[in-house]
Amino acid sequence: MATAAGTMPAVGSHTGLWSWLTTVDHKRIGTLYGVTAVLFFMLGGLEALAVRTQLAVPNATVIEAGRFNQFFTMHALTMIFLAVMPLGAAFFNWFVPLMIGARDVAFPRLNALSYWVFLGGGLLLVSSFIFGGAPDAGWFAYAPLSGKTYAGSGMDFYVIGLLTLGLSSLIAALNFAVTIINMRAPGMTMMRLPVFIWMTIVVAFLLILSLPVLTVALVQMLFDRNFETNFFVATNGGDPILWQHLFWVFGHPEVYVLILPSFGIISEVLPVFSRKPLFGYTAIVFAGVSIGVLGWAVWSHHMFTTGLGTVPQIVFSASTMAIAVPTGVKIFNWLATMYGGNIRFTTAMYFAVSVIVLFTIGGITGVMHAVVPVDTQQQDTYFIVAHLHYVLFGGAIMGIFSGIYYWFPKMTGRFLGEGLGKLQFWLFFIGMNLTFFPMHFLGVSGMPRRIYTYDAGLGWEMWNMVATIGSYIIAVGMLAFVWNFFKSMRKPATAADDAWGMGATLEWATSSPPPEHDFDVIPAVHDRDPLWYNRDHGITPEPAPAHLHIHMPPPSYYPLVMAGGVLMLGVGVLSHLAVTALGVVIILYSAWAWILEPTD
Amino acid sequence: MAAAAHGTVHHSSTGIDNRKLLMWIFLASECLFFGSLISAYLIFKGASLVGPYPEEILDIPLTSTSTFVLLMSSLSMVLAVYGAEHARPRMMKLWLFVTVLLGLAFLGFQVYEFRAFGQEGLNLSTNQFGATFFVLTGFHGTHVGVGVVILSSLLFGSFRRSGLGSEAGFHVEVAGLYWHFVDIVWIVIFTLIYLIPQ
Amino acid sequence: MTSDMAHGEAQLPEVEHSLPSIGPRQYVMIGVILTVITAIELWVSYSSLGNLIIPVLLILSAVKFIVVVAFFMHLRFDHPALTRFFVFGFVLATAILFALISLFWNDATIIEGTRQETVHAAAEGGAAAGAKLEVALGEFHVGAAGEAVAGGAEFDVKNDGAVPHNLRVIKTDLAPEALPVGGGVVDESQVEVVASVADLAAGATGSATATLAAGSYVLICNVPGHYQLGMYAALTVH
Amino acid sequence: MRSSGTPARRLVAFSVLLLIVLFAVACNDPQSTVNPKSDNADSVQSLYLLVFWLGMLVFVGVTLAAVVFAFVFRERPGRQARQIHGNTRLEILWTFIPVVILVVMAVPTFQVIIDTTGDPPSDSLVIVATGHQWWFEFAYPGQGVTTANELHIPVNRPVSIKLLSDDVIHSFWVPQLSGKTDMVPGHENSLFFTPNEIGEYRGQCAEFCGTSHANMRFRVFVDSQEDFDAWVASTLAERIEPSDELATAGEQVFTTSACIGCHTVRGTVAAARVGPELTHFGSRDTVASGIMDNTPENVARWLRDPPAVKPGSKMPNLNLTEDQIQKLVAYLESLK
Repeated sequence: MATAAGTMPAVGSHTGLWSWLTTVDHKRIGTLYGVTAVLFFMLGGLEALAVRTQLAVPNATVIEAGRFNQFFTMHALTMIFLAVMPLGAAFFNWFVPLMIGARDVAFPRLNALSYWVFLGGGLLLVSSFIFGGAPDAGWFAYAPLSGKTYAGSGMDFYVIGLLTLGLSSLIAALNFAVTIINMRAPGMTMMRLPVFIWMTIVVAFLLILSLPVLTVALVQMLFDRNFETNFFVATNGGDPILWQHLFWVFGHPEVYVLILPSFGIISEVLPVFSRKPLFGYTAIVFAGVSIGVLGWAVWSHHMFTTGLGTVPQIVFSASTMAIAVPTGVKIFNWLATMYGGNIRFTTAMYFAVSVIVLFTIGGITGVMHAVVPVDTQQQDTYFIVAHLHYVLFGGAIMGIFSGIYYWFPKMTGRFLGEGLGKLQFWLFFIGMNLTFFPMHFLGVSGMPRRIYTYDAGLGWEMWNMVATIGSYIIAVGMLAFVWNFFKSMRKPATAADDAWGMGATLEWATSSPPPEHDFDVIPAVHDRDPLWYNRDHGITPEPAPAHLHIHMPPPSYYPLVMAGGVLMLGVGVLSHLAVTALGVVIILYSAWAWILEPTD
Repeated sequence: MAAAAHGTVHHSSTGIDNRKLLMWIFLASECLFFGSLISAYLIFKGASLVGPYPEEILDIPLTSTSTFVLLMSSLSMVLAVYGAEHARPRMMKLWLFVTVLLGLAFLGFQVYEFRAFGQEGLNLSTNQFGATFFVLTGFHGTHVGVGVVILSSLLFGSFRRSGLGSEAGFHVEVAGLYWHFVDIVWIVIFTLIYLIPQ
Repeated sequence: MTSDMAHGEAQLPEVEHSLPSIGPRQYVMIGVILTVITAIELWVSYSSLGNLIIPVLLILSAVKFIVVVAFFMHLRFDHPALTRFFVFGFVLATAILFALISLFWNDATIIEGTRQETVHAAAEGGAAAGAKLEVALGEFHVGAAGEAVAGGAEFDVKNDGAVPHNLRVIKTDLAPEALPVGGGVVDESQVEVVASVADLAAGATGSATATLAAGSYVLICNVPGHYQLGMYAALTVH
Repeated sequence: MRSSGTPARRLVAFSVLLLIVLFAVACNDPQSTVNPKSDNADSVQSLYLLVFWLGMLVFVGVTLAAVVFAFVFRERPGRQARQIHGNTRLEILWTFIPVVILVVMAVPTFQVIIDTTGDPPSDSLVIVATGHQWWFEFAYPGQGVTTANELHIPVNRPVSIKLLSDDVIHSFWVPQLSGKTDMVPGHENSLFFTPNEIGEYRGQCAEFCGTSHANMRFRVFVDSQEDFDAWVASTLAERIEPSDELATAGEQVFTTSACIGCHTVRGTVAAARVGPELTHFGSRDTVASGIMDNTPENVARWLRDPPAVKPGSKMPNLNLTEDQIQKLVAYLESLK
């Protein structure tokens, strides 16, 4: 429909490396996030394969103990901070402005900055493999094992890497919060926001309010490791439990940061392919918000075995159980959305329906862990590993792939192949169940997590072998996706504006892929499902005026420069003070230039 | 400083300027940051195994003076904002200048205090009081330092030919929000660390 | 944000920038009030209000906090959404702070000595500063001089061992190895404990003061089982 | 429509059945969490069964609904989707039902929490367990006994275990006797239970504690009171003086080498407490914190290069000659 003709004065080129390095376009930044995150996802997958290969048979000697510890630590860090979170960010970047009817995010250059800082932090974290070994104290890095007495330089990379990634997430979250609150199209009231946008704003606030707590914990660890403080050193008056509390005050909201984008995605996919409105919109929104609020009151359920005492155990047990109520509401409403529909089973829908079932399994085992005495048997066993993967793979990753298949035509103008897509779905679905379901049995049979070896004769052999086979099936599924991606990208862009022919939300009102300014005319919103309302009320979109005079922010390389400065700041802490000083100078210079740079 | 977005800067769904909204949400985030640092201080209160202990070393009259200085800088800041918003650039410049001076004076007090504590044998690694105190007040001091840099930039910028441009009011107001926040954090720190008896 | 904006290039409402209705005079007045409150706080902290000091100080600083936020930061005159965001962050931070403090302050598992409040307090409150008696605790023995003179005494205790130990100074005529035992520990209700130091972690130090009368004393560690393993020493006071 | 629903239901029924069978199989494994042998583990087990069945109910319901809806409401030519936005009564109902389920779970949960935390029974046998990288030390203050990696307790008497750590966080876990509790530096946690069946139980450290976390295992022997008393008596005794020539030579090697820097053998000069006490090493069933049986071959393998057996081991490779190793093995195995 719309072309960008007459829109843009020739400000630099629109192709080539330089255009990507200096872009402030939310869609391009979303693409950068997405591609980077998928690459990190595959790296994290390789780490997982290494771990699973070692555990396939008892007393295996594929990788040695120290390496194994680095692999499972980095697997978690990579998947959480470098894959699932940025995949969420990729969708936020692409679809927040499109779904609320805006031309860009509130702060386009900050948006670019958050990506470049993320990339720097991610590379820094991964580079630890080359410089003296990766972090090896587990992703929650319990003191004192993560302290200078017991852990090598990998943990310094952990601290600096997470601080850098936290900065990136904070900037992005602030940006999205302001964008959603302030940049909505006329008529787009808060209670008309798509559920995906509601989940985005909940995630944004969770990050905004939880990251500072992690920052404080990381700073304390940094000081303990490098400046001889004793925050977590018991013999000198400190307390290792403080780290656990601060970490999980961040860590539990973080779990919702990982899962809520996926909830948002399937809340878009299910109604569209069922061809009926989301059942109980208000309930789903309030359930999401109350999960976000209650999420602050449950962190100690990660610490039931640390000797909390009777009263805290009861309090945190009760609050954790309470969270099951809004979660249940969501699941039942999704099911009710399918009920009475005319469901078209595209690959996106396959993934979305599987999320309902798989997340339910993860949710039920989650409630089991709220039952403290049961948790003391399951904590730190493979039962927990099964639980968290049903939530993060069955919930988050399957939901994200649902979103990829659903929005791919909008992002690229091309459909991903449905045949290969369904192949990937079944490989993922079967593979993940083969991998993670037996882990319940392993946990019940008493297999602790994070062990690099085990003896024969404990009843763990068969299920470990099954889990390892399953993990390779997932890997094959991922190859199917990569193949599908490249195959589709070689085809011409033919997708219509409303690629599936039944889109409800504003992103389907513009071309596929959208022009740089998103909408020729900002659409007006009259209802929760604006396009269905327009269809039913015979409202046709406003024709594009003959002469568009839309100023989009010009490209800028200062975000890249400033991110370089931030990276040097971090590298300096790991190496030499002079590098830090140079980083500060670069940040100050780029900040000054940033402010003076014309934006019109 | 916040980046200015494209042409729709002056339009918003709520009627709030994007930058101001950003700053307020950021300040909510900062509440959690300082809340965690203060929690660590209170958790380890009385947990020091060796001296110097806080009651032996805290100089309340001195810190009261520096607290007063920071409080007055909030007053001068709000006057600078008034000047900026009422198109009185001279008033704005004067009070920005005063605010920067008061901010620097506060930092001077803090440097003096840190050095004095160092001479009495208290540093980061001495005991839990040292670790929590220096990290908490050190991060607060860093915030003051960043504030001084921001306000100085505004002051320098206001001497350019175009001044701070047509949006001077917003720029100074948003910077002021940050500055006042740093002040209210100190109100809490001063009460909890210095005034409440050990 | 009405729905009749469907036609033409849709416009979002203008950013309102209504200025607060107070001026420099009021700001200065507020500054004076803040200064006065600070002065009152200072006076309170030196006063003898006893238990009231902490609540009074907290209320006064809360007043200052609110005044700065409401007037200097214009929150009173600004969009209510801003208040909501900030208050949510502030309340959440406060709630977490209280939760963490109550979790740690009520944690019965913390081994005293690694987190010594009592040691510090005892050293402060030691009125009868007299002779210093050094006591070294180890597995499983109590090392101390066997004699002392009557009067005020301060026991400086160091745990040289690898596991936690404590110290009880017991005035008794029983033989050091013949104290009444029950449940793995010396039954402290059946003997006269004149001074004690709570559990000390490995390497930690502590102290306690007592006024010693002439007679026989026994120094023991009363961590379960340690007494039976030989952690006792006789002390004769002349 | 009806015909497409039935296979789905059958599929779900089959998978549920399979699931239950598989869980049942897990019961007989040596380190099983669902084969309780103490009062504490019993009460956990009853709770577990409750939440398992409640969870199964929800799982079956949701899965059945998802699969059935997926078959029944799939795209058909001419079908119109029903345009419903919600149903308040239904939504209140399915908010309320989970609340009821959770209350049913919460009440016994809180009761068991109260029962299994707090103060142990006053007649408990007190044991101080200390976690080290990567082995467990067990001290019986009332008996004056210290041992490593093999815990002996009498049947049908409450045991109260104080949990300490010497370095990093470990976790004390014997699945058949009790849920785990962490050993945290600077904290004294505790755990109590009454074993109700004589037998040998497996335990393992359950909190990641560094390189050889996987190799930090231990055994618990629940003995009859007589056997326990006999064990205490024999363990209290000083070491048995080596009788044969090889063992005597072994003691010579032991007391003149680096061994005494870390270990204790009562009755000799060796009195250090860095590593496990070895006074009655020969009477233990396992070596190297429960990772291998106590056989002369395994002990020799251990002495040849400890870090090769247990990566990261604090006991270094002492570069002993084969001759020294043979003597030490003979000596250590004689320490019954």
